[in-house]
Amino acid sequence: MSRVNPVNQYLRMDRMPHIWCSGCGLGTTVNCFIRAIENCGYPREQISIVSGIGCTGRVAGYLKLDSFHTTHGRPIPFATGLKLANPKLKVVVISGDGDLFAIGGNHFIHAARRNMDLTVVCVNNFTYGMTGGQLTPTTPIDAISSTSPYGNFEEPFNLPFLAESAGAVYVARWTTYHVKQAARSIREAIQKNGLSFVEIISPCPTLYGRRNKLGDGLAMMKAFKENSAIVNGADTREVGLDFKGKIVCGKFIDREKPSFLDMYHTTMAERFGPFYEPYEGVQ
Amino acid sequence: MSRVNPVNQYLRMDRMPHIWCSGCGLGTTVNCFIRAIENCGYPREQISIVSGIGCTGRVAGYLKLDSFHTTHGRPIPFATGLKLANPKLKVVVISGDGDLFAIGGNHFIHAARRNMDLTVVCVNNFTYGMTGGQLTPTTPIDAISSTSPYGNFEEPFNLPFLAESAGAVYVARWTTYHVKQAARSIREAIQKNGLSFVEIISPCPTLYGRRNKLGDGLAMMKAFKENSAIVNGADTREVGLDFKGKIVCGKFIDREKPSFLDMYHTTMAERFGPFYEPYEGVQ
Amino acid sequence: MKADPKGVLTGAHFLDGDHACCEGALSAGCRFVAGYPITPSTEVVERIAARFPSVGGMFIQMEDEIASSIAIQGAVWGGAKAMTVTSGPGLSLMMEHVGLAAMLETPCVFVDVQRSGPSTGLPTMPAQGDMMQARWGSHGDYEIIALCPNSPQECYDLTIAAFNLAEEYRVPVMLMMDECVGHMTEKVIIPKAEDIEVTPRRYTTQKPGKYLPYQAGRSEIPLMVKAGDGYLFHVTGLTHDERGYPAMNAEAHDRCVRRLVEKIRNNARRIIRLEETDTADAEVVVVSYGITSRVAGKAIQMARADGLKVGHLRLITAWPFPEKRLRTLASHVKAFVLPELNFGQMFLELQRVIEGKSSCYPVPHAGGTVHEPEAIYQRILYAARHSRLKDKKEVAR
Amino acid sequence: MKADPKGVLTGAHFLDGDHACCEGALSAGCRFVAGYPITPSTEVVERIAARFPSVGGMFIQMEDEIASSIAIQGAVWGGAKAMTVTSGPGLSLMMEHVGLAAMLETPCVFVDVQRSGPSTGLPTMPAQGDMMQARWGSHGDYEIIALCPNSPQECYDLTIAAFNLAEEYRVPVMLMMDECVGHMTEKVIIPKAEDIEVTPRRYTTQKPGKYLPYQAGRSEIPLMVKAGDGYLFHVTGLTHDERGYPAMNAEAHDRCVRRLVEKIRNNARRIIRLEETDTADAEVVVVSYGITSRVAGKAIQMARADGLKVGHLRLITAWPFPEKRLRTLASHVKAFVLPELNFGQMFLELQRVIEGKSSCYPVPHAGGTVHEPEAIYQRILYAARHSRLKDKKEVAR
Amino acid sequence: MSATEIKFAGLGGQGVILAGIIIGRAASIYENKYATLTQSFGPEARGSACSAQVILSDEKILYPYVTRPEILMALSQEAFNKFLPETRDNAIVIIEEELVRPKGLKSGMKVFGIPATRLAEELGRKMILNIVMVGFFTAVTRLIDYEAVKEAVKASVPHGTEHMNLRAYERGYEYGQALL
Amino acid sequence: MSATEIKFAGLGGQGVILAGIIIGRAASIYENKYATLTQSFGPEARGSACSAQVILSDEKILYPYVTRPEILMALSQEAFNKFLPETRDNAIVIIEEELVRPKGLKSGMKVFGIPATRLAEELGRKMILNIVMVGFFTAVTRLIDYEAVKEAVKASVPHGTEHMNLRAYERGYEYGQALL
Amino acid sequence: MSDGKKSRGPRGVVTINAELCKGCGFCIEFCPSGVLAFSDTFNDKGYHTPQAVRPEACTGCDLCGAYCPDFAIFGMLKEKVVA
Amino acid sequence: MSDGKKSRGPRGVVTINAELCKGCGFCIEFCPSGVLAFSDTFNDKGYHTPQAVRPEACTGCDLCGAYCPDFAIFGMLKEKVVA
Ligand SMILES: Cc1ncc(C[n+]2csc(CCOP(=O)(O)OP(=O)(O)O)c2C)c(N)n1
Ligand SMILES: Cc1ncc(C[n+]2csc(CCOP(=O)(O)OP(=O)(O)O)c2C)c(N)n1
Ligand code: SF4
Ligand code: SF4
Ligand code: SF4
Ligand code: SF4
Ligand code: SF4
Ligand code: SF4
Ligand SMILES: [Mg+2]
Ligand SMILES: [Mg+2]
Repeated sequence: MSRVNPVNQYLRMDRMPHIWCSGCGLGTTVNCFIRAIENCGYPREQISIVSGIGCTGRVAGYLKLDSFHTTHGRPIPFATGLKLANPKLKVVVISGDGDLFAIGGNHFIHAARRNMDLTVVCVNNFTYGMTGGQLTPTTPIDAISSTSPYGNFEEPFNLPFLAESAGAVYVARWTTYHVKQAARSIREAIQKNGLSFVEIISPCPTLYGRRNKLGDGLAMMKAFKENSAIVNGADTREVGLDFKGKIVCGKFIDREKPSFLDMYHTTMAERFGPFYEPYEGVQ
Repeated sequence: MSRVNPVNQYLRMDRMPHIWCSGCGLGTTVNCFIRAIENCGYPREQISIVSGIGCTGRVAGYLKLDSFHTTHGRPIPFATGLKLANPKLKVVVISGDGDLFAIGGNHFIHAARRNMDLTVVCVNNFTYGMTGGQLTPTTPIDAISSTSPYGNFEEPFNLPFLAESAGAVYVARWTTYHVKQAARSIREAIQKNGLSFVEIISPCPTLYGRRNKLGDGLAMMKAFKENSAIVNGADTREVGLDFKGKIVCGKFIDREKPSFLDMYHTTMAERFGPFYEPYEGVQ
Repeated sequence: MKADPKGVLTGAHFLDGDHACCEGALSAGCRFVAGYPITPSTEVVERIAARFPSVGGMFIQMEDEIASSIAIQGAVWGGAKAMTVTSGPGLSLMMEHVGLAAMLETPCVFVDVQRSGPSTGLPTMPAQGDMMQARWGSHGDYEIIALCPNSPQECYDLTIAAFNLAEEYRVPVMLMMDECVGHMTEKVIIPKAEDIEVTPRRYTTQKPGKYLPYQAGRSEIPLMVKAGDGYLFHVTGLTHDERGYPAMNAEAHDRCVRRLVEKIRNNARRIIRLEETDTADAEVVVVSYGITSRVAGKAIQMARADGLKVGHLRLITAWPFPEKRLRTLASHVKAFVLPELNFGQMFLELQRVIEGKSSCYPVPHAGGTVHEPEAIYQRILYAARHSRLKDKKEVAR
Repeated sequence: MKADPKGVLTGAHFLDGDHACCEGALSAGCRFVAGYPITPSTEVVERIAARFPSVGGMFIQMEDEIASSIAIQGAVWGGAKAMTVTSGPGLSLMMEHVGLAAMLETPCVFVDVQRSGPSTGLPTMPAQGDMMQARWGSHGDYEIIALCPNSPQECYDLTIAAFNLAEEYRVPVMLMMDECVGHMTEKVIIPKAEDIEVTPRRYTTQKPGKYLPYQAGRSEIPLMVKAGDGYLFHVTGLTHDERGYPAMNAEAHDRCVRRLVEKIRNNARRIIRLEETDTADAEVVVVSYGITSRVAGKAIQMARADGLKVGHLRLITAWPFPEKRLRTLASHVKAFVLPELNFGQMFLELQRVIEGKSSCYPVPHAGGTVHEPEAIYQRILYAARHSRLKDKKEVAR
Repeated sequence: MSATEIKFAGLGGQGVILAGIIIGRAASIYENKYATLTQSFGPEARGSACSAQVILSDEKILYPYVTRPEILMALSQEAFNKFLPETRDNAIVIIEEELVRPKGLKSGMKVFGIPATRLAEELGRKMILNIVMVGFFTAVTRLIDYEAVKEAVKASVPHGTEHMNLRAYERGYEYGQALL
Repeated sequence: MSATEIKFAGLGGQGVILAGIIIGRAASIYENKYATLTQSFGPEARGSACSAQVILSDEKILYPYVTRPEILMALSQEAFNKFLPETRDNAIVIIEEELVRPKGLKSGMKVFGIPATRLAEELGRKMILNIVMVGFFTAVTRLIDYEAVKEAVKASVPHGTEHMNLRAYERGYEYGQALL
Repeated sequence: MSDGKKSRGPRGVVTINAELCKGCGFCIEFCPSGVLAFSDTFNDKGYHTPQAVRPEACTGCDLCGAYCPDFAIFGMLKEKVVA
Repeated sequence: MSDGKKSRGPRGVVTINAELCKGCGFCIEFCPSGVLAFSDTFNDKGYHTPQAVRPEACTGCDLCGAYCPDFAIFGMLKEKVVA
């Protein structure tokens, strides 16, 4: 096989095959991400990727970029430090629903509040894949998980609504079925100033699909296709997810607000006047 | 002085005088709380109070109820365990803006998501009082604090909006000027099933007021009176706070959703049928 | 008190250590568990999630380990016996609340199914690298109790013991499992409920108004109350006096913290459990704990086959450390060998307490798997050959 | 390398320890601080918040200590020298990320201004209760370096030293201040920038493609790169190989973790700083650190006035512990006395390393204030009277 | 025999761990033996190779891991290839004969093959191939009593599926008996 | 004198800590003395009693706390009442004479009073009463050189307020001189 | 503190515990009936405390009590006081 | 993998790396031109892998590549392949 898949140059091929299961949507998400950065206008040397722990957390380890596999729930504050030390970087956090919204929820809402200059991609597979399929804050009501064996009875987060209320300037949701739209959204998110958020609904056939009789990865992808509706600009209040219900996709929020660094510059320039050297990172 | 203040019976008078500064709104908030529980329909033995760390955190120590002064940011999960172990209790969390929304933000949004049967009262004085007046996630833009000496440049949370998006069933905001309304709201919140949230805007003259040239406690109270507008049912999106701007008060959200325990009962009763003894706590 | 039959799965089972721990909790009367999934401890809470609803227990998966480690304390003050379950990274996050439990004297159990660290390390592989953390991981001075099971049966038994000790001393008890015992399946015998001894919570009999939450009396352990019973009591993580009120001065601090420390140190003899074999006339004593004690057992068999006089002292309680017993042994043993799945943790304690009276040799191991028995055997051999009986009488051969 | 004059406030100042620590960080080239307020460390970040913007530094108050302790690591991998500042309860929350820093070999500084614990304890009062936590608070095996200043001047000096050691060994360095030194104001002399030695980050000179993030070579310390320079490198808190890739087996784990431990243990001699006075012919040596060393100093003056031969060994570096030196001293000293503001932490290390060759006496103290010099003096007296020179030559009198 | 080391290996989803558990349970609960089962876990999510190791012994088992199995049961080629090298020279090797081609056997090894998948399918559920293998194992190794394993099968499978699983067990057992 | 222990006490907001800092700074930066200042902090928020303790010495200072002050400066009655008992029998006691009534003095004590608030108000800002006290302290204790303290005042007050503060310093100093 | 003198008398009574008072002035400002004003004297803590300058106007509404952060003042209906 | 045979030939070429494939079927399902189908053979990992059954229909749209979670397949415009 002499022809080489163009995505390979963005992958650490010396680590293939990856650990993800057959039919897992994570590889598809990685494809979307690679397509997003290919023509986002930033050279790859300038793009850093930060993940937490989980199946999704492994994304950082497969992408051939400066990439950081941190601790469970903490990729956003790591990314915050990275970005602030070197504002020239485009820092993208890719992590799982559990990582970003269970243990890591506080960091997300604070980064959104501050409008920190980061892109956060949450791969929402409705479960903790890596640890064996437990309940997450996105598991729909009634879904079975290894820690909700009688069906989940905790209301899940509506992530886009939460993201908006916390302050994100760009909020979109797609499924792994929507490869083109997802790639475009991630690109737009990266180009955005401030905190941008993209939720990618993704199949975890092994631990979520099988247990909930949703079939294999392909069956789940087909369900995404059939059950999704694209409503750009939808009110985020209305886009909560049910078990097997409609998945509203689209770009929900795209607004302009000065980012953390913008605000920092304005404040300090005003205060120090000519004595303020615009902060351009620590070097 | 033989006539005794009726609130005294709810206070640990052996600890008076309290540590709060002259003109601090915390004592006023305690008054509102006492008036709220006086006729809420629950005997005081059944009401537990949980605080985190901060000037507000000291509330638990002055109230003569079963009262818990926990760790910084963690009163909500403590209260969760307490409530679940003994669902007959009415558990009220009273803590500060920093405690509940800086370090403790994640616990709040998760308790709201689960619709945990708790009342959360946040005394928002726009600063960390106890540690000397630092920036909090509610400090308005441009306000000075000891860690934002050049004026705050981080967007603060809009707490009612955040509470709604996370799932709270009751959301209200008052200032310490609104003693009657605040007392009524806290009472309603306690009577509510699920997670109820009341934000009380309160003066910290010593560390917030003085630094920001807002005068003493009385001046701040007068400003609350003049700058506030009561808009019951206001869209929470619209109630964010600016430095010296309008303070929209009122009851914003009052909706019905099964609480965590309701959902638990329904799920288990369905699953175990007659074998399920309704969970009534551990005793 | 005898165990509540509801929840006691009497019989012989083929269970892994994680599941056995769940059953131990049920037998001990635990009815509240808050946890957050983490390999290799997840199976404990998974079984609990399935088992609790039908026996009147409550399991909640919290948003993180911090929340879990304080939710259990809320539950305890609400009247429950409660535990949380985690592994190293989670335990690191719980450290503030281990300190809180020590300070509030909240009886509760922390289960740590150890995996290889530091940091994320090897999540699915065994280690014993959290032993010092269990003792010292929170800030300030305090004491805890830590137990080390070496089989699924002991995961069951020591979970009960952990709850009992927690109640007896009002202290957080750490059950230091490891990936190997957690994921190993063996026969576990669960006795009849009436054969299981369970320590009940010690509640005050005093009336509200009289009762002082931290009045300890001679036993050093104050009696408890729970929320809702009309005591209108207060507790705080601040330094406090007997009323439970903050007391902000050095004298109060001394009184408050000294008792926290001494109630364990002074009762060490009653708390400590050891398993000793052939130590009486041993030249070399192997000190071990947890899964490593079994590997060491094999190495000792090998060494004895060579005719060496090797004793075995197994720490069932790692903390408090059996200082006295080891010092006594040191007076007639040539050498100690201490294998563990870390680069030397309990070994430091051993070295400290024997005060140079015997030689002592660590057998460190990074973890990721257990020792080769051969490695421990070689160390025993070395110890036997190179150590001399110092200024003590030669033991009879 | 010499310090960057920008940020060096050359001159004599009357500063408290917290503020001096801020100036030390500036002198050391620290340009990124993430923190969360906590008494008694808050003044450090308050000064930083005021000072950083005008010298090209970035301060961010994070949502909690967990975020702070990893934000600094992101900043380091972005090229900054970075630190975070906290006190006990915050340090407990940072423990997972102390382990991460150890595992990623992120050079960074954790400042702990100790207050009295456990739990919330006495927030505004001094203690030295986090010494063992600093060493052992995270899960798994790792090593750190810990320094103990005893004056505002040393808060300045040792902050620089902390950054330098962090860079040299790629290890988290803990600056163990306490409320007393933090809030005490004294003269602090800040040298000229050209007189301040600063260890620069050691970056690779290899080309992208060739460079392996965890290839250590003989020095045991791998060279770094930073994000944005085209290396397209990967780092992970999982056990990893030289490429920085996860390597999930026991052999890789041994290689990975052994080096983390050995790079400190093997270099202990170069890392350790002590201050010794009159130990050569001492009968009793007082071992102390931090604020207690000054109180001990006064007690020693009292004892010497009585004609006793008392030496003083002050630990400037608490971790790694000066094992060798103390063992040597033990061979001719009758007794050691170790006062500290806790119920015995570094004392355990002392007891361990001297292996019974001398007597040793703790002078424990709950904290909340410092010792009465009298208490230490009495202990010295007791030690001098009750200890015998064991099987060692009497030192010349 | 005082201790026997056994490896059960295959793909995730084939039920090899359960096979090991049944054998362990049979020995330790329904016979008077000691049994220790360990698994190797990896971060690699399910779907790839997985294995259980069982030690059976008349004495208390100390060291819990299997290092040199005397019996290897392999349900996939990958598993067979991976574990054959560490298997003892005189081992018993039990394979699903349509999934595994036994190449590279050492001379002293005894191989027993069974088309367990097909047999399971004949019984109505491909999923129970592991129980067929358990029956086969019981027959060809003669390590544990037929009845003990039967009890263990009953105790180990989901409620309501006992009947089908026992048929699978018997089918495998018969197939094994016939080979001997 | 080799070491002098001094206590500065009053209410939060009166600037007693700054007074202590100025004296400490004067001694350690502008003279060749050693000075150590400590404060007692409490959870009690500002507005209540606060104090600074300063030790001045010709030698390095080891033990940093003041146990038995030889000089007490008290700006509030509460502070005076609280700290008088621990003050040495032969101490110098310096008070704001309109805020403090010096009851319960021990016989050997020397008391110096100044209406610092009024003097400060006369100078235009009540807030600078602490600097008036510093001047007074300098005059009556003669511990530190006039110029050294003056430099320390300059270095310790906010930019732009030096002039006013120096006037306050001088006013206090003169008042003290006049008393001697 | 003072009770009214008029024959119908005031409907309410206000009670002040000067020792607890920190002089914030809330009660004075927010008393709807203008009953209160600062007194000239200081309490032990050094705060000016309120006094009832128009006791006869007191309605016993207890707004002063609701506002007082130091639990140092409260109003009551006169009938209750007597009862 | 196969190139077209017809004179105008296909616009695109699809390339399959069977060793990486985990047989999820995404590519087959979502190829808009119906180019792909499962082959009968297993790869080493035991998965059925796709093959181009209608290579001439391939447009080189690379949707297969975008969907493939295992980076095992991709499509390209023929001109690019040649170039
Ligand atoms: C502090 C800590 N707690 C728990 C874990 C265990 N853990 C690892 S991954 C994970 C969940 C991951 O879920 P998610 O983020 O949804 O990722 P997925 O695997 O589903 O892609 C958990 C709980 C951990 N590594 N560290
Ligand atoms: C883990 C931890 N971090 C930090 C602190 C220090 N701390 C105590 S109170 C407080 C802030 C309190 O602010 P807020 O909740 O707004 O209460 P307020 O004092 O303003 O009423 C902080 C940061 C602590 N006690 N514990
Ligand atoms: S467990 Fe789920 S999320 Fe993880 S790799 Fe497998 S399918 Fe993907
Ligand atoms: S510091 Fe602020 S919040 Fe705290 S008691 Fe004083 S006024 Fe109230
Ligand atoms: S409201 Fe209370 S504290 Fe304030 S002035 Fe009135 S009585 Fe005093
Ligand atoms: S009770 Fe009402 S009317 Fe009377 S003093 Fe108080 S606020 Fe005024
Ligand atoms: S999408 Fe990829 S992994 Fe799935 S069948 Fe096609 S080539 Fe194979
Ligand atoms: S490139 Fe397009 S048309 Fe060709 S096989 Fe792939 S998906 Fe089908
Ligand atoms: Mg997930
Ligand atoms: Mg606040």
